[in-house]
Amino acid sequence: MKLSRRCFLSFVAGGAAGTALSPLPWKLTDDLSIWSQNWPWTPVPPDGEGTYTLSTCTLCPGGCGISVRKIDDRAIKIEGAKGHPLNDGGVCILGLSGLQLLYGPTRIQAPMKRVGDRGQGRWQTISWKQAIAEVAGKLKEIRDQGAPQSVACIAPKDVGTVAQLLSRLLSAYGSPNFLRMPSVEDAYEAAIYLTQGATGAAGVDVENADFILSFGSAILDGYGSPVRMFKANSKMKELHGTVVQVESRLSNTAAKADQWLAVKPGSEADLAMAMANVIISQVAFDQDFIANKVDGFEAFARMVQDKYAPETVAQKTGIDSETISKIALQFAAARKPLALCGKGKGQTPGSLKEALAIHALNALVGNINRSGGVQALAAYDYINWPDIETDSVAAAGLQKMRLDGAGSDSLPHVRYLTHRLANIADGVQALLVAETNPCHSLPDTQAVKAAFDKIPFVVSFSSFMDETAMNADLILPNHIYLERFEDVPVTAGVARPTVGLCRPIVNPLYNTQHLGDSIMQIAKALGGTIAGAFPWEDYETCLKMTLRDQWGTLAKKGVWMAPNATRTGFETAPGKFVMMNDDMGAIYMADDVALQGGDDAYPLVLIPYDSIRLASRYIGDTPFMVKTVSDTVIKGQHGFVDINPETAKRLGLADGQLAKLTTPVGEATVGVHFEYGIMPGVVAMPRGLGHTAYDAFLAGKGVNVNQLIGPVEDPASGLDAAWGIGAKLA
Amino acid sequence: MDSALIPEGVKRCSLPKFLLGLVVVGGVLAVGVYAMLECWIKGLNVTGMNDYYGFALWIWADLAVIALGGGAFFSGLLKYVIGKDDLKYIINYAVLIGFICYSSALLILAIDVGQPLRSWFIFWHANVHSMLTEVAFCLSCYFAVLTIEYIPLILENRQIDKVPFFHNLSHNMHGAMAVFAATGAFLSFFHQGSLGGVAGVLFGRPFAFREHILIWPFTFFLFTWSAAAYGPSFTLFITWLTEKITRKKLVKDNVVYLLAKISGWMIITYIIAKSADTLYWMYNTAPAQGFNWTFFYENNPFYAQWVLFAEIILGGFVPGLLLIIKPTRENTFLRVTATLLGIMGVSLNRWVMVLQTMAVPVLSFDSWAMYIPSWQEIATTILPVAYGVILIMISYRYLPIFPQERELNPLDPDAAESENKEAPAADKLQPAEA
Amino acid sequence: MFPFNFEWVWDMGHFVFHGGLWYALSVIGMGMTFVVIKSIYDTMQGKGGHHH
Amino acid sequence: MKEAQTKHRPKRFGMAIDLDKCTGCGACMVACFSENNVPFREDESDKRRSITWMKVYKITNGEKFPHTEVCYIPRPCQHCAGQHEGHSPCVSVCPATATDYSRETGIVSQIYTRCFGCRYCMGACPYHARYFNWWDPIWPKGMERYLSPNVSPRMRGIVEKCSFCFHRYQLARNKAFNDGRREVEEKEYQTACTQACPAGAITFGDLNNPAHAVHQIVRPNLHEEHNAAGIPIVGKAQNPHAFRLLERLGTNTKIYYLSSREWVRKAGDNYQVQMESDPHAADASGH
Repeated sequence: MKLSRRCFLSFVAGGAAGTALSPLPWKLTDDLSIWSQNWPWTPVPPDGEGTYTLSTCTLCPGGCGISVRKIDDRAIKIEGAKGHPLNDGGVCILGLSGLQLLYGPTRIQAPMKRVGDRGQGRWQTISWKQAIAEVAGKLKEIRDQGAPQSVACIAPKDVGTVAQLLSRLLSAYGSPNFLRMPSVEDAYEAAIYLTQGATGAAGVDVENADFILSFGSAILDGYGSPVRMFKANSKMKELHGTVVQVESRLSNTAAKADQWLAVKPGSEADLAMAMANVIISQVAFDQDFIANKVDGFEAFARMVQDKYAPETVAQKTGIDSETISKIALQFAAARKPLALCGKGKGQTPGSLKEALAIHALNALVGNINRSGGVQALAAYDYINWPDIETDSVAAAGLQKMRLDGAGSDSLPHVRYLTHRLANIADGVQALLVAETNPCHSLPDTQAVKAAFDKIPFVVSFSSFMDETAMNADLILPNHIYLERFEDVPVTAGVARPTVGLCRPIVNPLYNTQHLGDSIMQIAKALGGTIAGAFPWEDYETCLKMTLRDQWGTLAKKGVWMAPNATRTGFETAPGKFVMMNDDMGAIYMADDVALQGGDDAYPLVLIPYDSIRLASRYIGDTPFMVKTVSDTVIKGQHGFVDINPETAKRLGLADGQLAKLTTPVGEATVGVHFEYGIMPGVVAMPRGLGHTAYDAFLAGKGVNVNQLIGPVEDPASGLDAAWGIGAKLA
Repeated sequence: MDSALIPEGVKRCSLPKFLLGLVVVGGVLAVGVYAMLECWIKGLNVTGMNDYYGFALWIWADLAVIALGGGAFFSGLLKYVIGKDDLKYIINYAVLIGFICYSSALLILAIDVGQPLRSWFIFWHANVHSMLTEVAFCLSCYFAVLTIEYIPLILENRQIDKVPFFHNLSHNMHGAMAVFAATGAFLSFFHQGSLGGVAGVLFGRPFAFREHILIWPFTFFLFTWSAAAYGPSFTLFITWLTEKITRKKLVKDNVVYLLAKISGWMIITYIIAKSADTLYWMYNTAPAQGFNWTFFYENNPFYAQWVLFAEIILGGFVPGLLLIIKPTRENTFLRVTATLLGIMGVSLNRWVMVLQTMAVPVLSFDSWAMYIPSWQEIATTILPVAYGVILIMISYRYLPIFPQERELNPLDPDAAESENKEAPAADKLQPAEA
Repeated sequence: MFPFNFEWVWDMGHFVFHGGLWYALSVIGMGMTFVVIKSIYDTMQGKGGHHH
Repeated sequence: MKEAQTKHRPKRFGMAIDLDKCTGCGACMVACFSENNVPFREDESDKRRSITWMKVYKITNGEKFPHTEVCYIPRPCQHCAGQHEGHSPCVSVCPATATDYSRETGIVSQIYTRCFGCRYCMGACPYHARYFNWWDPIWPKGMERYLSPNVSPRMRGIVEKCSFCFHRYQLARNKAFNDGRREVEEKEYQTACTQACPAGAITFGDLNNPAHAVHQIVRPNLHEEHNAAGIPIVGKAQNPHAFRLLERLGTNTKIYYLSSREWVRKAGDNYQVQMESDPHAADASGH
């Protein structure tokens, strides 16, 4: 007993000492640390040969040049293309995170056919052959019923080969119902047409302006070609130019502006008129331009003097007459003054009256068709395809009125009224959706969803499983911009026609197909004159033939910009800039855009605001972008509204608390964020949140402001001019 | 059944009751171990810490237990180096408590670091300018010393002692103990100090930053001093608690009074120095960095000037005075109260030096950062307490921790019974200890 | 920790710090070695046997 | 912190960020994320656990409507030189020499495989420029394809921070070496944030090199001066619009900010206390 214990204890002690002295524990310690430095579940990116490829970003209308860094066949970084006329090396937060879209989890990887109910998300993968056949079959069926006009198509733009192929398909097929997503371009084009007689977008020469008077345009949050605007703003700082921001909320643009005019939302047109009044009565306008190049000045002058005296407007705008006069005179006194139109990123058209009034300011200072001013952008005329032979069915269909009523006798000044989708659904038997997400980005989401439910056949060409794709019957996924060729003509306010070339950086990752090819294949499947309208064997051939002249430049530089051709003269009847005539008189006399729910039931005004950190068009916010969003905008799943602390306290709301936001259109639970930089009585909510589709990095975060705001038509033009909506927060 | 292992001439409760006690405390321990494993397997995201609170509850616990464990090195210093021989009657327990505190500290650190498997890099790639390096080295060295001081105690177990080699080993270790104790004191001086330095050198953190003497900020000396001052108080408190729980007198009053008196004087002198340091910081150091001292105690839901009162007056001057004034010192209630206040004071000091330092906004546009520990952090912080209780239970049962116990508690037949009656109660009380 | 670790520098900081460290370590190490050897020796001398 | 053997004049890479130009668009943050393989999670709204080497702060003058003003302050690692060169708040405390100050470039490095996650450096950094990997970095299936081989993804449990895109410096240096040049051109080495900034608000370069734009903008005083508290200040900007964050702590950072607005310049440091002989001295308004 004693012996054994002795042995035992000595054995234990000896054993312990022995092990400690042996190399074993030390080797083990070392190996463990080395293992901890090479955990197999922490990725090690493979190295390889590095290259850069020039291309063009299509994630927003900006058309920036990008330079993509690759390691072997992996794209690893997107940078701005140096020397590009629009963004010269700069790049925005969305452009930077494009690779998260390319390699992201929400890509649609093959053509799909709905098997469950709409929006249920139950799909069956099908072959391209079958996908094309199904679309063509359905279109043929509709055509055979003699109702080709009941096929509509929504696209983000109407310029460029892909958009043109789409509308060409509709024309050959026999439908006038090509719809372009709403934007301030709708209003600008109308204003340009009325005043200058030119068709086409407005080009603003911000680079050469020295005084920018922005009526709520988010110069620093994605307006126009965003990086170009950033650069212009920085140049203004360097040259000590002046930026005046007219807005009811201290947006980034307002925060960086030299002066922030906190105007009551919705009264911008009046402010512009009052400023015109001041400029005219002080004879501060460009007398030479007015005398020789303007028609209808007296009538215009009379109107503003009768109706828009600063003193009367002060009340309505909340800006005292002294300030109005001061800014107006500063504007007129500037060397290159420039008034900008279009709220936020310019995703809503706004009222035509407002656009005309602001454009009139530019005319008063003679800042039309000259450097540092506004001009009608020369149309993109590089697409010269043979005329379409239309058969009898097509001819008949094309005779029909557009379903949205744009261009009709009652609404002659506008080309698209896409916000009316909700009302015209009954007339639509098939809807083709190309690179847009109307189910999220059109106002009054519920109504749009209801419209989709009415439309029997919806085809989405989306590359991502967005809200609209979720509500489609067929998805024919397009390559994303990093996998395809495409010409990118820029209309977003550029002063000179600019075409970028989007080209494949990587081979298509999935079983997707170029939208251009899908269109041609559908046409070919439909046969007859429709097939005949598409003489090319595939999209790439079509593109190269179309661009024959510029192809060389584009392939080399990635971008082509028209030589500086400022227009001279005006295509109007009097050959002058028309400041006032009967049409415009009617527009100026038309009622203001009413505020929906502007009564006691809704004591507050909800306005949407745009942030460059929140993608709010077709593309959803990337994980990287969401990561940069402040916790006063999104916290957990909750979205926050900005409200002035005084208003909030009056309503008994505490900073950070949750509350119910109700408008005539809908209601939502939101977080309350105190912000002194917002007008009392106003609550602001960002665009681009509240997605139900996409992945967990974006879905379910915040509220889609379009659920709470519906379209309000401008009595003069029919365009959606909603700038806010009555709201209740409790 | 285990009577053969129990020291001769002392009475212990029956094995089942002892085991029951172990199970109760073991339960708490188990929860702690589970939380520890979560921290290791899932990572530190299970804690309440964030990028503003890289240091939090755990670091506080480390600083606190090491301060309280300071009783070991200081008593050792007093006995073996300065020659206060009476302390030999309590030194064993001081060593045991120290051993528990330091092993706990090391365990907590092992949970606290993000990469425990490479934590030895702190030695291998040592940056000698870092206070934490100094802490790591001295801490582990001193832990070795404590182990060396604890081993002979284990060897004195009745059965082990029968092995001649172990008997000799224990005897010889006692012989050489002065050397080890001296080395221990030397090491302790530095690691206690460098623990203070950890906060004091943060010149980016105006709340913690202090002026330097040579390379050492004032807090370096204050921490050593406070550990030497409050450590013995903790030893005394635990001893008192053990006596309460075992219903026995284990250490003679004169020994207790002696240690209490020394602790008292150390506390008083420390708190005077601490007050001077605080005033200098309020009116020189902080303003030089652009802060009014009041700023650190405003505009936040928790830290206000009560902290200063609680730490310096309530946890400093009060216990100090109670312990140096003979009548109050020799009044058990007041003495124990004093030690308790002291423990509170030094723990609060360690708390603010870590957590308030992290909470204070330094960038003018930043805001106060508050912090709530997760249950895993709390469980892993209680874990060492349970472990300590268990080690004390075992050591007390099988080792002659208290040399005076036999003399103070002569065995008489009928005492045995009463022991057995009390024992269960004692076991249940155990978890409350330490 | 050792001169062959690449961050080692022969400067005052390292002298003082590692000086103190290695001093403490060697005291502990030698102390224990001495104690253990002496104990072994004593045991072989037959000391500490059945002293009671 | 050891002396680097360097033949040529030591560089002091640094930045001048024009806050008048900065629009708070966040491009710098995302440029940094994608350049440096920064991970992301489903919920990044807990900003105190969200890894953002470059972080854009939004500050306000605290005035009521309509006098409210807002300014954005992009905050990369400030690459502090410390009170005596190399004694950065974080470098001086790292126990395992996992973060180091290069006397050749002035860049504060972080060795991920060396760091064992004690987080002392985070406690030491008053700018909160250091981030801990609370979670394993996980990329959605397929997304790891965009990871750059130039920057190793970090493992859980360690600290990471802005490196001034040091890998770009290495690449540029190799290129220069292959071209038989000893010096890297100013334009050859630019950080990802500088390159991406659409407003051109960031200027990056060698503060020691009078030919570099950043030097010309900042005009750093290369002689050491002592502030009211006797703390050595190195490289104080002589451009009256330039300031550094918490300059008076003596962190001697290499990120300079430019603003024409006084309240913004004031927000760069703390003025709870009136300090004579301090140019900025004034009340603490704007906090």
